[in-house]
Amino acid sequence: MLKEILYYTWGAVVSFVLAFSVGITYMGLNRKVTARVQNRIGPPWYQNFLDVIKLGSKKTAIHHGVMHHLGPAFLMVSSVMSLLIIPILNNGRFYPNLNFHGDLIFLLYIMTFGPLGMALGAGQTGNPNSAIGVTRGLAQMAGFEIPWVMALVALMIQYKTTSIVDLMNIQAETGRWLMFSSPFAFIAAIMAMFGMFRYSPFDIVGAPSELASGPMSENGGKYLFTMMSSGSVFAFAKLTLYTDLFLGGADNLLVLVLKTFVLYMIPVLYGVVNPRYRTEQAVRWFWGWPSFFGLLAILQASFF
Amino acid sequence: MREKATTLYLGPQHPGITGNMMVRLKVEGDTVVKAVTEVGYLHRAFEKLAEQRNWLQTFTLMCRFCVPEPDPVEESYARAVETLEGREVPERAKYIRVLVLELARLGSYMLWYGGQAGSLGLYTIGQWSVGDRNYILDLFEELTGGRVYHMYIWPGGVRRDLPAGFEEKVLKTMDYMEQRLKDYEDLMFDNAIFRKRTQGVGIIEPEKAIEHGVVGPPLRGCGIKHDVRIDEPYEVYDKLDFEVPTEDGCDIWARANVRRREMHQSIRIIRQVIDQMPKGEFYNKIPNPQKWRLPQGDAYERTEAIRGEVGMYVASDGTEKPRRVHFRGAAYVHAVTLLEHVLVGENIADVSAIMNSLGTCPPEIER
Amino acid sequence: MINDKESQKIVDIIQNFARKHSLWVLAYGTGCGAIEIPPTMTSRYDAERLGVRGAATPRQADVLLITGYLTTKTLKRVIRVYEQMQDPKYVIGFGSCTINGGMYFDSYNTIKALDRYLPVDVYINGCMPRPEAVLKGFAKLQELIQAGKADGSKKYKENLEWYRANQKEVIPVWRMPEFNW
Amino acid sequence: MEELKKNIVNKITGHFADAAVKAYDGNRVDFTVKKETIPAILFYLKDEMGYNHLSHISCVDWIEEKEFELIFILWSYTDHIKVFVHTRIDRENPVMDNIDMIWRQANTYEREIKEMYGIHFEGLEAPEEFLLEDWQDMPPMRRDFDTEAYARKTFWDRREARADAQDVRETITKRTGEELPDVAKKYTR
Repeated sequence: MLKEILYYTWGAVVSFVLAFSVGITYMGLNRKVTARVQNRIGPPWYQNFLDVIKLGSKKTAIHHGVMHHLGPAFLMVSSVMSLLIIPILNNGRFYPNLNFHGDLIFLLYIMTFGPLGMALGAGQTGNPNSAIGVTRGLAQMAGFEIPWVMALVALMIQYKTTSIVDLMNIQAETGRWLMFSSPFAFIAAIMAMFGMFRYSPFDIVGAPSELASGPMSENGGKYLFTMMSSGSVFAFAKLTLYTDLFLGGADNLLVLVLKTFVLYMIPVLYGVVNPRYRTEQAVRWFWGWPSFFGLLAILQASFF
Repeated sequence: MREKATTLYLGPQHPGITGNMMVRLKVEGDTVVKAVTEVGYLHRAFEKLAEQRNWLQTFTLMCRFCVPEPDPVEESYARAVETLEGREVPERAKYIRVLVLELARLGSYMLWYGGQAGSLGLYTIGQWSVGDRNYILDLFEELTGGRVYHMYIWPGGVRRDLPAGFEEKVLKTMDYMEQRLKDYEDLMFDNAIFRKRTQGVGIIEPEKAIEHGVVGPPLRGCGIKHDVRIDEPYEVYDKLDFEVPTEDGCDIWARANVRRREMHQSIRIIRQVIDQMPKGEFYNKIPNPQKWRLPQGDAYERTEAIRGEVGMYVASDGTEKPRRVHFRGAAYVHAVTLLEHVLVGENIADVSAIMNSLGTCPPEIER
Repeated sequence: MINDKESQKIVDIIQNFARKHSLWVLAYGTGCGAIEIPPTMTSRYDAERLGVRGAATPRQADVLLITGYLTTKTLKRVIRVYEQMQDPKYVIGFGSCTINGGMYFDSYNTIKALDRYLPVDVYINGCMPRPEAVLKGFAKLQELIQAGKADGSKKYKENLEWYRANQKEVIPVWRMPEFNW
Repeated sequence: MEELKKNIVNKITGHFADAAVKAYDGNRVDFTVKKETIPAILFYLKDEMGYNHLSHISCVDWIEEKEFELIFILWSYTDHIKVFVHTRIDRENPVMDNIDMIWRQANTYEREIKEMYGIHFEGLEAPEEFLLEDWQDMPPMRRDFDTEAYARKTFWDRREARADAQDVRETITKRTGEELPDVAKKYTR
């Protein structure tokens, strides 16, 4: 029993470290790629590691109340929970994660838990930029959650399972990735991903020229450290989830990194050449074509 | 009853503000119901300092009035002093002045590209255009010795003649700029999201524009063709062939298009100036500046900058020092009463973009 | 283990290395020197390759760039902004006018010596300083941080009374909290 | 151009008996009127003559004559003529009519002139402060306000040049190999 607990804990730690380092590297590569598009050399790929260490080593003397302290913690909890549920490699080859039947539904809830906690925390700072940023974030979440849930529901209906591992096994057995066997769900999910990653044109939450940095306005030093690390973990978790669901999972870490990186570059490169939407335009966008594809996916799943 | 409106302070420390100023916004939901501009963060009392200095020393203060585009201010001052004194300017100096003014216009429009696109979240354009602006600043550096503050156009002419081979360099840079402008336009004006964000936003009706004294590209964006360069031609603009573009949209999109087309006209003017550049003197020498007395009287001269007309009112009491030097900035009109009028009813997401499209330049307001 | 001197030294080295290579500059153009910040940040000079990057709010920023003259009205805001920033924080005085008033020596509205009101770590002279000079200033700040000498905020806390007295001398009506951090 | 100028001069002098005309070459016409006439003449110029662009309002302090001079500069988009309207007001009791109902932007100019010269505009609706904050001295743009004395009193004196320079002298001596003068040694660390 004790051995099993230790094994699981160790697995959690290892997957956290992996997710953290890969996520932070991706963010650094994002900056590098953006810089190259913009005719610059750009920072080194490890720049975000330095940023995170620096933020963590800053003295932090901001006090706005208990919820404000807990906001970044909620974010972290949400990211780590989602990471623990999402299987990292096929056939449980990596350290075991806590997957179970119905985890896809649980994931839908836990992924929105963090932003909600953050919203409470940002609300308590009393900074109008934070408050407006939070309302924008929630509005945008209401936008992209619809195609995202539709895509997942379509998968659940089509394969009659609510477990991620089952979906991965189906792909492994048939040898066909779900992105080909249920293409509409894949398109809807990818479009929802633009909103999840909050890169341009959907960076309306922390739009600098409008709201300073939105919900993070009052968070510096260690708060920002927590948020940045949870953001990188969450990014990796989401990318892994997409790989698991649509790209047939990965047999080893190298394949995983490759697949997630390709996925990650989609919103990044789209964002470099686009200005940002207004809030209502963004929501309308998500409720337009992405939701239509989601609907098609559900129809396909129900009738074919 | 509880008040529904929140107060949002846009500035003075805010990434979206166009300099060191503040706009206090009352917002209901996402809509601005009241806007109040607060300025004065950059008040250096130039006009007071000008009264302490002689006519030539005042000239070094002039370029610092508006930081993004200092040359039209120098030009206004130089011309006002020349009008007051009745001093002739050599023909070559006039051409060089036009060359410098148009290069400055091009450079400031590059900066504007960055600001306008950056305010809407398209940072790539800003990185490109502000980077390419350095090529124009290089030309300025060779000509005047300074990147930002040139102190070049002074009463009586210009400070230096063109260096050898300068014309070819300018033409080469213009060829490069023309290529690059095409890239910017492809990325910015062909973008559906940019179009969606700017069309129908920040509307100034033509009647309101006249009433508020709007000048420059915002006025031309309302379909009213007014440009100091054609209405009251100064230097050699009446000998040059160029168009003044107008648009009918009255919104940010229209103003952006006016500016986009004006950049091409600038390049055209620069090519003509280089082509027609006469030989001869470049400076009508002023007497010893310590004893340089201007006749009593006053003068007011205007120049077209990228934000609109800028003017310089100069009054002399017959001594070595000016009695009054008063600068009229385009942003002085745009950023206070007009901005307060335009922002009402707009979305807070668009405030920064509207400010950029009006060309608010705080140092010019506060001086 | 963590509190002994040897391991503290190692931690310091790592911290200083990270701090040195990650300077977030507060996006506050206090004066005309702000015009050379966009060229410094964009493609030709590209300060981001040195880890210099803009930060939107004072809570997230490390470096406060005082870009030129400060009017008394701005000084008030700058003090608040500075005190809202989190330790360790650095101030770079930018342009001649922060050093001795520059060409505004007889202006009634601008302060003359910045270090009387805020602790300055690095001065960059010139009017305007070119982007190369700005980068040199950042390099100098990095040197100071590496050596552990960029202790402006510590100086400010220790000599708070002196700084406060100077600040109140030029700000006639003090409507700010005494401690902002 | 000359005809247009003649036309406006005739019309204005016909309507406003107190308007003194000063002729200039080029596209400039000057009128000097009493301060009571200002709103009327500006209204007339804007509505009847088409001078609908207020380009500038300036103020000059003629302290020797104990008067402020206000200058309104108008521009016509159709005639392309600059019209200057001058008026003089008493320096001891500077009161002026507000004209921001004619042009909205006049509000900004009046706020500044009020703050900088202490001229009271009757009926001006605007916040008290414009450029200055908590200003407690006399309006600073008046001629009798000594800005240098104020700066010396309020702020520190200018430092002596290079007195606090960090290593400038040392660097120079190292480069040139010269000995530091005794005066300078005092200042180098």
